[in-house]
Amino acid sequence: MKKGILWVLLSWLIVAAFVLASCGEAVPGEQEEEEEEEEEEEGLKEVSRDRTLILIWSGTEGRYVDHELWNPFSIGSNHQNGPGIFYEPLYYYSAFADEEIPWLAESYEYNSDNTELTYHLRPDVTWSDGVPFTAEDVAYTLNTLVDLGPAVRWGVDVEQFVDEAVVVNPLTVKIKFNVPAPKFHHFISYKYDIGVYMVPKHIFEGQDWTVFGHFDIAEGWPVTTSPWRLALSTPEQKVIDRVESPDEWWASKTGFADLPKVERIIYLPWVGETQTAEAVIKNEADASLDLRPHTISMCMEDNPNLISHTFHEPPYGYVDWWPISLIVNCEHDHFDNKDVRWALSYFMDRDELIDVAYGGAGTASLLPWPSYPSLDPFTEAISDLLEDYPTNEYNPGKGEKLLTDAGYTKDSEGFWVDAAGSRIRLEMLGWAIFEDIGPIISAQFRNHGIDASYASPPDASDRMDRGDFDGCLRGHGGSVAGDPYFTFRMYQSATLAVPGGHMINYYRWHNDEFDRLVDEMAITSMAEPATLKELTHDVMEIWLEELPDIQVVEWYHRIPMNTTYWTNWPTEDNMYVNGAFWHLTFGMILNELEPAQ
Amino acid sequence: MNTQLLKLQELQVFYHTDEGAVKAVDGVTLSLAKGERLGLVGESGCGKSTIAMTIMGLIKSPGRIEGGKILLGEVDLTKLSEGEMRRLRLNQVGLIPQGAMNSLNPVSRVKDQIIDGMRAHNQQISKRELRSRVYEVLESVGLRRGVARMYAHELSGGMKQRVCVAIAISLHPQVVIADEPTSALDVVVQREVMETIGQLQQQLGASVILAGHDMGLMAQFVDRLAVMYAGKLVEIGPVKELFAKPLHPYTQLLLASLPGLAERGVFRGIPGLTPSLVHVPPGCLFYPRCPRAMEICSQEVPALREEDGRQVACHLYNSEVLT
Amino acid sequence: MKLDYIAKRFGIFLLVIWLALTVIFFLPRFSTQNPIREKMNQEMLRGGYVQVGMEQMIEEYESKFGLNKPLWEQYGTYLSDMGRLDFGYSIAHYPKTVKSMLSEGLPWSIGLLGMTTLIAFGVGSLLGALLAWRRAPQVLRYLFPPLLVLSAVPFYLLGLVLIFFLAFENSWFPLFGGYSPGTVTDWLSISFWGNVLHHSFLPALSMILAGIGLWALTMRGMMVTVQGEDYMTMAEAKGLKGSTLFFRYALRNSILPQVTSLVLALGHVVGGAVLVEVVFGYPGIGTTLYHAIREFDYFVIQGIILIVIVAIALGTFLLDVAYPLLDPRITYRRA
Amino acid sequence: MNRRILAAMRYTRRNPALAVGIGLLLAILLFWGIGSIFVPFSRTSALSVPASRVPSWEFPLGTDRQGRDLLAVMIAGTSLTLRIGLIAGFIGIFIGTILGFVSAYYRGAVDTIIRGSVDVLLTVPSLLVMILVAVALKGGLTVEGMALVVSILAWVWPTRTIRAQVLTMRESGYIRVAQLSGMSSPEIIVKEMMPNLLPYLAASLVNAVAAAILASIGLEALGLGPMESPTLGMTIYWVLHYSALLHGMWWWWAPPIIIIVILFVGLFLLSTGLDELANPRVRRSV
Repeated sequence: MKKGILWVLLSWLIVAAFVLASCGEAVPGEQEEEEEEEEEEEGLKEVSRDRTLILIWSGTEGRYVDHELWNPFSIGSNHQNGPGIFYEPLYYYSAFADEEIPWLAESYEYNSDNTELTYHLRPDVTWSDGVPFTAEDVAYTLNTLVDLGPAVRWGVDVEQFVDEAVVVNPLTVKIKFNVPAPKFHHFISYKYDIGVYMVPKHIFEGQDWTVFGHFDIAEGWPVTTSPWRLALSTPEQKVIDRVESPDEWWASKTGFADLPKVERIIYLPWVGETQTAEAVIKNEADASLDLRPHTISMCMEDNPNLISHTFHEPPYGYVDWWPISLIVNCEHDHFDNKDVRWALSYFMDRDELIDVAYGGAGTASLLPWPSYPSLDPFTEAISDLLEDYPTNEYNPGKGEKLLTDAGYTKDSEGFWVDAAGSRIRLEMLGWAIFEDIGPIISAQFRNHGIDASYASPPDASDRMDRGDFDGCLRGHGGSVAGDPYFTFRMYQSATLAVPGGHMINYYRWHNDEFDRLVDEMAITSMAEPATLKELTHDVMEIWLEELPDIQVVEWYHRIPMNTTYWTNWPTEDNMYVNGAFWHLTFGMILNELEPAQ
Repeated sequence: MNTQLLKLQELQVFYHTDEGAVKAVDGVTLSLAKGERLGLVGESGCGKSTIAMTIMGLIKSPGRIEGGKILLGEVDLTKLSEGEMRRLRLNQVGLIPQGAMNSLNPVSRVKDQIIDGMRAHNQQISKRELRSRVYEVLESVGLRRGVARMYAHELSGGMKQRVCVAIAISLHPQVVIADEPTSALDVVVQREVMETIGQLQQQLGASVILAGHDMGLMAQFVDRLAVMYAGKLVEIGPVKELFAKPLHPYTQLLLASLPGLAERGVFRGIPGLTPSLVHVPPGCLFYPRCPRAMEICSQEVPALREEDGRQVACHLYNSEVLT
Repeated sequence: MKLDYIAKRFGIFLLVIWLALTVIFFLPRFSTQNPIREKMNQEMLRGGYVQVGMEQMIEEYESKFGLNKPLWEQYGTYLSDMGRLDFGYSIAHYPKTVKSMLSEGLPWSIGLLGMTTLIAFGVGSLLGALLAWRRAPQVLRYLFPPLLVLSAVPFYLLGLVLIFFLAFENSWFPLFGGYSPGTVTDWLSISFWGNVLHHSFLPALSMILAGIGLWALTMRGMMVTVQGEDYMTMAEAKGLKGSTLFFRYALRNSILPQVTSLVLALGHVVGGAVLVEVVFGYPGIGTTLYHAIREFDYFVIQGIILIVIVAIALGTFLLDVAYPLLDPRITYRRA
Repeated sequence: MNRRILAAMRYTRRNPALAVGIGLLLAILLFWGIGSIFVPFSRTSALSVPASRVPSWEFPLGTDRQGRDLLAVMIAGTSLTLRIGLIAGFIGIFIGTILGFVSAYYRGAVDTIIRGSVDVLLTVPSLLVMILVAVALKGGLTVEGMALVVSILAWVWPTRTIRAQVLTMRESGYIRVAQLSGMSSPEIIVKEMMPNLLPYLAASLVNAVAAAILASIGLEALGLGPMESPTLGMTIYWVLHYSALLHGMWWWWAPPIIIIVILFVGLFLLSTGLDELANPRVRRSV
C-alpha cells in the first residue's frame, strides 16, 4: 500500500512538473524553434514595406494552430492558410475571364468515350530542390489519393472517378477512369477552392499523408515549383519570401512568366472586424477576409487608397460562386408541400432584406448557380420558365392565395394554420455569417403570418447534416463554369452515373425524373453545349415547379484591397481572376500585382 | 520637593460619541514620586484605564485630551507631537497590558517582538548584543532562554504576561504602567507575576502605576492608593492608613464589600449604578449612592482637601459646611 | 504525523481530479456533435466547397481516434492516457498534438492573467489596508468608491470601453493580439518584451481595475478587525515606527485569508479568462478552450481542463502544506 | 409609523451602501416600469423601425442596424435580463440553501459528497457546461431557456458559502443549547438557524442574481444566447457583431453598458449593505 502512495505521489509530481514545464516548455520549445529561427534570424532578410504584401486571414484563435502543417492533403490543414501557393496546378481556370490557363501542363485530351485523360507536361520545370517535375509526380499523387480515399482531402472525389494514373513518358501521364468522367479535368484544375494539388513524389513517398507536415524550414521544406519559399511559420504569423533571382524559378528562367514583384507575403491572424478595419485603414494590411458592407464603405471613406472589386461603389465586391438560399426540410410537414415553399419565396422581400442587412450593397440570387459569364447561356436557356416561376418576386398576395388554396387559414394571432390547426412553425438555423439576414427574414415571415424564428446554435452543422431542422440558411458551392451539373448534383437524392458519388441531400427532396436527367448530364461532355442546355431546361422545369430550395441573396466577397503599396488588383474592369487571395488562384494574383511606389 | 517624577494636573479626557461627550477623566490631579508604587482603584468605567492610556499617549479618536497637563519631569506629555511621544514610549514609559492573552503578535517569535521594541529606539545595537539583551531580559522575568524562539500560542497565560513585562522593562523606563496586568490569571500565577514586577521595580528603581480593582492585591503591592469614581479622584493616601481609616464614604463601602474569610455567605455590594458620564449631574457624583449624603453634596462639587496626611474630596471634611 | 496529513490531502487532491476528469469525459459525449463535421462545415462557411465524401471521412477519423468504440472502453483508454499525460491529437487540427497547442497558449494566459491577478492582489490589498489604517492619507478614501464601482462592472465590458477610448479613438495602445504583427517571437530580446507588454496593457488594465476593488474590500474588513486586537495596542506601546506597525503587525496578520483566495484565484488563471481573451483577441489558452468547445474537439477540451484542474487542485494542495508556514498557529494535526 | 421611518433613516445614514444600492435598483425598475407604458414592446423586433438612425425626437436612443428601436430594446432588455437573473438566482439559492444546510448540519457521507461535487464543479469551466446544456435545449433558446442554462451552475457557489456559514453557526452556543433541549434537527434548522441566516441568505441571493446576470451576458456576448429576444447581453452581441464601436454608433453600445453597470453596482452595494446587516461587526468600520 505504501509503495502505491509513493507511485501516485511520484506520477503526480510529474504533473506538477508538467504544469510548470508547459510554461517552461513554451520557452524551450520556442528555443528549439528559436534556434531554427536563430539560424534563420540572419536568414530573415530585410524587405521594405512597399515590397511586402500583408494579409489578414483566418487563424481565428488569435493565432495559427496549423503553422506546422504545409501538406494541404491532411485533414487538419487548409490550403487557404498559405499552403495553396506552394503547389502549382496543371491548369488554372478563371471563372471571370472564363478561360483555362495551362501552367505545369501544356495540353490535355480525353479519349473518345471520356474514359481516359492524357496530360502533356511542360518541359524543364524543376522543384525548389532541383529535382525535375515529371509525370511521376502527377501519377504518384493521383494513385495515392485513390489508395487513401477518405483519409485525406479530395481522396473520395478522385477515388470515385480514377481507376489508375499511368506514366507514359517523363512528360506525359494518362489517367484511366472507371466511369466516363468528362468533367474530371475541370474538377482538378485550380478555381476557387476546388483543385487537386500536385506533390513532389521524392518527398511525399513513404510518408503517411495524414500526419506528414512537409514542414522543415532548415531542410528547405515545403518543396515547391513556385517562386515562393517559407521563411517563418509561428503561431502568430506566417512569412513567405520570393526567390532572389529569376533563374531560381522555372517560369522566369524559361521566359514563360516573369518573376512576381511581391518579395514577401505575411499572413496575420484575423481577430475581429473592428481590428481588421483599423489595420486596413492604417495601411498595416493590404488585404483581408471580407468586411461587412457598412464597414468596408466606411474604411474606403477613411482611406481612399482602399478599393473593392467595384472600387468605391456598392456592392463593394464581386459575386461569389456561393449563392445563399433558405433550405427547407422537404420531409417535414408543411414544407413537403411545394405551395408552402413558393409562398415562403413570395413572402420574402429581398429588396428590403438587402437594403437593411447590406445597406443596399447586394443583389438577390435568381437561380441556384452564380451569375457568371460562362453560365449565362444556361440562364438564357431557361428564361421562359422564369416568367411563370419568378424566384425573386415579393408578392404577399400570391403567397396568401397559394396557402388558402392549399387549405391554410389564419388563426386568432394571425398565423397560418393548416386544416388540422397546426401552425407553420419555421425555426431557421444558421451560422454567425448569416446573422445579418437571419433575424430580418424571420421578421418578414412573421409579418406575413409564418411563425418563424432564427438562431445560430452551436450544433447547427450537426443538426443540419442529420436533417434535424425546419429551415436552414446556407450557401452551396456548385458549378462555376461549363454547365450547371455540379449545382444540380447537390439536389440528387441518388446517382447511378457516379457510384457512391452522391452527396448529402440536405434538402431531403426526392424526384426520380430529376435524378435521371442530372445523371445524363454527368456523362455529357462539356463540348456539347446544345444538349447540355436542353437537359438544363428539362431539369429546371422540375426544379422550379418544386422549388426544393428558396434562393435569397448572392454572396459577395467584399475584399478590401489597399493600393497604397500594391496596384493591379483584380477588379470589375480588370477581371483576370476573382480577388479572393485565399482561393487556389492566388498565384495568378501574385503574378499580376505591381508595386505602387 | 522636586522628587515627583510624574504629575497629572486637572487632566480631562472626553470621548466624543453620537450621544455627546463622555467625560471619562474629568479634572484628575495626582503625582508619582521616583521609585514609588501608586495604586489606582475604582469600579470599571471609572477612568483608570483611560488615565493609563493617556499617559502612554495611546488615546484614539473619538477620545481626546480636553485639558490639563501630564508632566514627566519638566516635559508636558500632552503637548508632545506623535513622533516625540513615540520616542518616549518604552524608553521612558513602559506599559504592561491588561489582555495578556493576545497582547503578543501571534505570527512572530518572542525574540523578534523584544528586538523590534529595542531597535525602534536605538538603531546601532549589533545583532550579537541584541541577542544577549533578549536573554538577559527574559531571565530577569524568570523565563528560560528557549522561550525566545517560541510563538505566543506556545506559551501559558503567566508566561505571556511575563514576556509582556520583559518587553515593558527592556529599556529600563522611568515609569511602568500596569493596567490590570493579572486580572486574567489565576491567583497563584498572579502572585508570581506581581513578585516579578516588584523585584524588577526595586532593581530598576522605576516608579509603577498599578491600575486595578483587586483591593487585596493593592494592599500587598502599592505604597499609596488613589480611589477613582466616575472620572474623578475621590481619595488618595498611603495604603495602610487608607485601609485602616478610609475617609471617603465610597472608599469605606469599597473596603467593606471585600469578602472576609470569617463571615461566610454575606456579600455586601454598593447599591445603585455608576452615573452616566454624558449628562453629568451637579455636585458630587457619588451623591445618589452615598449613605451620608448631605444637601450640599447635590449642589457643589467637593474639592480635594488635605485631611490628616491624605487628600479627600468630600463635603464631610469640608470645614465651612460643618460650622 | 506530518506525512499522513499530506498523504490525506493528496488523496483528496487525486479524488477531485478523478471526479472532474470523469465529468469532463462524459459531458461532451452526451451531444451528437462530431468535431470532424464541425471542422468541415467551418471550412465550407469560409471557402464554400462542401467536401464530397464527408461522411466517409468522418467514419475514417472516428475509427482512427477510437470514437466508435463503446463508451466504457473509450473511458478506460482516456484515463490511462491522462495518467501518462498523453493528451493525444487535436481532432479538429489533426495532426497537431494537444500538448503543442497547450504550450502555445499557456504562457500567454499564465503571463497575462498571472501578472494581472498578482498586481490586482498586491495593489488591492495594500489599498484596502491603508483605507483602514488611521494614519494613512485620507485622500485614499476618495479612491475607494470608484474602485468599488469598477469591480462591480464585468471586466470584458470594461475592456470594450477601454479599447474604444485608449486604442481606437486615440490609438495609444494596439487594438488586438499578443504582440504586433510582423515581429518574430524572440523571448530574449527586450524590445519583444516591450512589445508584448504594450499589447497586454489594455487587457491587463481592465482586469486589474476590475480586480482591485474586491481585494481592497476584503482586506479593509480584515484590517479593521486586526486593528482592534490587543497586540496592536501593545505594539504601539512599544513605540514602534508607523511603518513597522503597519507592515510587520497589521498587514502580516490580516493578509492570511487573502493569501488563501489568491492561491485559488491563481489556480483559475490557467483556465484563462475566456471572455477577456476573446474580446481582446489575446492568444491565450482561453481562446483555444472557447474554440475547442465550439468545435467539440474532445481531446483539446480534456487536455486543457486537466491542466486547469491540476493547477487548482495543486494550488489548494500547496496551500494546505504551506499554510502552517504562513500562520504558525495552524499545525499538522487534524486541520 | 414615522418612528419606523426615522429609525430607517438613521440606519441608512450608518449603512450608505444599502441605501445607494436600493436607490439604483429602484431607478432601473422605474425606468423599466414607466418605459414599458410609453414604448410598445413590438418595436424591439427587427424591421419594426427604420434602421441605423441617429438619436432623434422620434427615436430618443436611435435605432440599430436591423431596425430595432433601441429605447424599446433597453426597456425590454432590462426586464428580460433581470428576469433571467432572478429565475437563475432563486433556483441557485433554493438548491444552494438546501444542500448547504444538509451538508453542514448532517456532516458525514452526505457532506463529503456535496463538498466533493462542489469542488469538482468549481474546477470545471462553466462555459463548457452551459454550452452543452444550451445545445441540449434543442429549440432556439428563449429567455426562460437561458435562465435554465445559467441556473445549472448557479447553485454551486451559494452551496459552498451557505455551508460555511451554517458550519460556523452550528458551533455557536445557542445551537448547542437547542440541541440539548431536545429540539429535532429540522426544527432547529427552521426555528433557530433560518431566522438568523435571513440577512445573509438575502445577501447571497443578491450575489447569485448578479452572478447569473454576469454569466448570461457573458454567454450572450459570445453569441450563445436567445437570438430573437432583445436582452442586454444580445444587444452587446449585436454591437460586437456589427462592430458598432468602429462605426461610432455610440447610442448603440453606450446605453446597454451603462444600464449593466448601474445594475451591477446596485446589486453589489445591495449585497454589501445586506452583509453589514447580517454581520454588524463590519458596520462599525464604515
